[in-house]
Amino acid sequence: MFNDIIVRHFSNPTHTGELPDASRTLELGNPVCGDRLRVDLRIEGDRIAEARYQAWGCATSLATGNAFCEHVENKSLRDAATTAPEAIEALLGELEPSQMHCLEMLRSLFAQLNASPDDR
Amino acid sequence: MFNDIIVRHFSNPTHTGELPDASRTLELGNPVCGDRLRVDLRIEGDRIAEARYQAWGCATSLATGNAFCEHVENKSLRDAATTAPEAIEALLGELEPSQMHCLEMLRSLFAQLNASPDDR
Amino acid sequence: MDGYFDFNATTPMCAPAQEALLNALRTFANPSSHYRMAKASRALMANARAAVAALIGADREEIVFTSGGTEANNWALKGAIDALRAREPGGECHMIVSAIEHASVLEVAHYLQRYRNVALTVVAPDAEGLIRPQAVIDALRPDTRLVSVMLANNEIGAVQPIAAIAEALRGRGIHVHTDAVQAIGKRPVDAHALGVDSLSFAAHKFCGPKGVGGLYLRTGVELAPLLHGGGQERGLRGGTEALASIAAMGAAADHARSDLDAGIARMRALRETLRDGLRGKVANVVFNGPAADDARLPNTLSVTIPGVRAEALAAILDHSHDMQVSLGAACSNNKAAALSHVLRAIGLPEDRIRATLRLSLHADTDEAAIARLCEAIDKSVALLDSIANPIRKEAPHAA
Amino acid sequence: MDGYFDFNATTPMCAPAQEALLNALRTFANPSSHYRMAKASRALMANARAAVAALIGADREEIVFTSGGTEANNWALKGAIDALRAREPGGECHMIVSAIEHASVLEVAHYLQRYRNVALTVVAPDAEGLIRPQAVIDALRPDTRLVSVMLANNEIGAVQPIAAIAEALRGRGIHVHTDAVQAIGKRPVDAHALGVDSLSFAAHKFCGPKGVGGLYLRTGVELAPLLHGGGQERGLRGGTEALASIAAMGAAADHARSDLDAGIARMRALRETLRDGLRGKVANVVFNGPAADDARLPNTLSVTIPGVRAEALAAILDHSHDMQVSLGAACSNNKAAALSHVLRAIGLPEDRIRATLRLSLHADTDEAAIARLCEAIDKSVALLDSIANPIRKEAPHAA
Ligand SMILES: Cc1ncc(COP(=O)(O)O)c(C=O)c1O
Ligand SMILES: Cc1ncc(COP(=O)(O)O)c(C=O)c1O
Repeated sequence: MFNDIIVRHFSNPTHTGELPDASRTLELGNPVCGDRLRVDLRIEGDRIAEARYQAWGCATSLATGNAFCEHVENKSLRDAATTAPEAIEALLGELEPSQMHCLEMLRSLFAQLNASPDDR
Repeated sequence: MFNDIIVRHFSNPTHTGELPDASRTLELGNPVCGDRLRVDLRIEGDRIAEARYQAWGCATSLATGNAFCEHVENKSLRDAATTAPEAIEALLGELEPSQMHCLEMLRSLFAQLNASPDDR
Repeated sequence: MDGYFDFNATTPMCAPAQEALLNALRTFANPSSHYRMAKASRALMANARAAVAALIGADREEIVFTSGGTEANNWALKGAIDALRAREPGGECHMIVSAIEHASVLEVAHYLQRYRNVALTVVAPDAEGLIRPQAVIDALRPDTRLVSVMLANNEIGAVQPIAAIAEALRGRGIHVHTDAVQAIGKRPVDAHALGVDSLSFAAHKFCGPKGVGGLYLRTGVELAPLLHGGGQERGLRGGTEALASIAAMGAAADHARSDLDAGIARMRALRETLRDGLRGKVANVVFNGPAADDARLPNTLSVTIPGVRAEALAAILDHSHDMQVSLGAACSNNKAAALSHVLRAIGLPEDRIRATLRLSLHADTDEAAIARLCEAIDKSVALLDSIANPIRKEAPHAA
Repeated sequence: MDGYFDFNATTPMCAPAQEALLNALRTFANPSSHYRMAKASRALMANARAAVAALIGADREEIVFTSGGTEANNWALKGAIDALRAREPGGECHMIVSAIEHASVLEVAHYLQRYRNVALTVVAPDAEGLIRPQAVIDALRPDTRLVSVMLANNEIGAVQPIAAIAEALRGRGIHVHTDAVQAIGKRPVDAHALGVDSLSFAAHKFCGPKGVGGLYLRTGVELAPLLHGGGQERGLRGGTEALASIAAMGAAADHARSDLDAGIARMRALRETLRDGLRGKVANVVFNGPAADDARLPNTLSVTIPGVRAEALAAILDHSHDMQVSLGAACSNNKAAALSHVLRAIGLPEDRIRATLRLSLHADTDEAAIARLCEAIDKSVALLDSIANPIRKEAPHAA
């Protein structure tokens, strides 16, 4: 079962799509279940002006993409990248054991954001 | 469970008691369960003028005593003693397996009646 | 219902249980389904689990629902042996049960002995029907792995010293099971305080529906499933959950708990009234079971009326007075003629066993109904005496 | 309820079953009790037994009530082995089950293999999900004593050639069991004509209550009890009878039988409407299971939508359209991530399995509801496509 946050994100996704002029792209795959997630970011100066995602996977992993984009859009890169661990957890609400891998995916997105672009 | 005939006989027995002036007494005991049954008959000429029983045992065996007395009273000794096997069975109605020993008791009473008094 | 004195056999559903059953009809999705509709089913299960846990002094996670006391007993015994065999394949293994257990324990013990290579010791009670802890200790062997002694006996109401038995067995690697089917709702039951590994219960003995019950399984205790299947009850007991029955059991548990202390006091008073009434009316009446009040169920009287055939007495009570009483265990009368193994175990001779009735009350049994029962027994005994007179006196007495 | 398309998981109780349940609340005495009050309980049991027997083409004495399909399956398998071991202690023994059995058969088979020294062969279905009789014959060994193949599969609706299998095994001293839980109420079932030794059923799959069912046991067939106890069900299955649930099951059986032929025709028509609707709306949709109509349940569609994650699709159907569908067996989702063993057995690759939904209908499902379901699936697939585009195309396909 899904908590309300997850439900809102997967049933009414607000940030789906690609950004042809993306400044950065974050990408994730889960080799076990085949989930895939890609986030395009358009960065203007220090600011994430736009964030869009594409996802293929379970409902929670779709929600993860939307939750991430919603959170980082319109934030400074630094603020976004330094989101506190508790805040990251809060983005998806309470998860069931079978959904915990999506929190891992979310953390991984933040970790990628945190790494300097050159590390990619 | 008891059929209606059995119920009538054990819950409203009509022929209980002893006959101090009995002409004949029939007697039965079941060594396994300890049931005991005794029937006193007062015979006038060829006629069973009075039949009374005492019984100690299960409800069906109490009913057996009453059913026997009711049946033989006011019959000629010959008529009573030659009661047809089907009529004997009918006296107790339909029985459950656990009650069949009472039919045996009933048959045994008729057999005793049939035997000449001197055989006793 | 006014003449029903067989509440140890089964009870009618209390009003809250009936209501819960009706309400649950709308909640039909499988609790394990992934869609939202299943939330109501899970909530229903969780509430029932909490209610039952509260009634028997357990944590919720320690409750596994079953189809009743019989399944719970079968499972506890077979599951303990299977779990053991999984740990120690082919090891020697010994179990102990009391001689006055319900058929659903005794027959399983004999099954395990016959088919599963488990050595069995059956421990006798004393003349009051009590299993002394020392008797269990004396029966121990180095390979004893399972002990099952009931909390309260269904026929004579003897309440066993389970806490002392469990205490004595602690730390020896023995699974200690107790069949609490008859105790629940009739005395406070605290699974944790008893210190047992598993404990059986059945809803229909505390005014819930028939065909549902459960097993308390102490946290950390291993038990192999008896019903393997779709992963329900955390994999411990397969089978689609009996939602409506479980909801009703939960409501019955809440109801039983809310009225427990007061109910026990009422039962005890009623039973004393009944006992005094019978003593006053029926010559030579004898009561079986423990003398001490706290070693007896408050609602149960095992009554011997020497010289009277209880079977005939019960038949007359039924047909002439519309009263329902029992002759030994309600659960063992497929062999209509079998003598109660419990009464035999406490040493009653055959003629006394045949002269014994079980009267079991409910907390809401009417005082007037008790008076009518005494009256009816008096009259029926008189009727039987008049039929039996004088040959009963000639009947051989084994006593 | 209008969006419920998961009738193979469980059904709501039909009105006659609900009524019977309510009426039965007044009938509470144990059927085995000696007093008159028990007559009503026995009558209730007898009526329910007759109704169930009529529904499955059995004699009344061949029906034994259980707590459901899981218990019936566990019992049939364990009971057959125990009966065998009683006759031939220590003998070698082999059993055969199909790979697409319900967990309550498969897990028992593995239990018997592991703990009871029974050799096990698991027979695979063909790509349509059918177990060919020859496949069973090929698996036979001289010591084969037990074969269990289900009558109808819960996930793909494949109806197995049980009569032919039983025929081929006749006279070899093999207990032939079939799990008919999913077939009953969805096709005519005649236990005698099938020629099996035992057959399982569960009330909640044909609009009766959850937590009750039974086993057909052919006259003369020996089965050791699984639940030992108080002699109920002629000593075959201990436990106080679940009176109210059994009464409701009887009413559900009567209801199912009265509407069987018409109901099947309605289900089939609805399923065809659904299939056509999906074909029209959803590109590349694939239907799993047998092609031949008489080898399929009339109410079941196993639908693969390649490239779509069924889990996400089901979540959107649930949350945005209030529709309930299943992803493989409802009974095996304690391991939420487990791939259906049935879909694997018919050779579906992992990505196809993750793209598969099960839609199961009721005879009274509304035509309009079918149309809404097609519409909702269409919309939801489009939404998922828009989220996945274009990375789904890049996803590696195992097929
Ligand atoms: C084919 C099959 N067999 C057995 C069962 C189990 O029956 P129950 O749900 O009564 O435990 C089910 C239902 O889940 C089933 O679909
Ligand atoms: C002591 C005891 N244990 C177990 C049982 C069996 O429980 P159930 O009736 O739920 O099968 C009973 C009831 O008959 C009982 O009295």
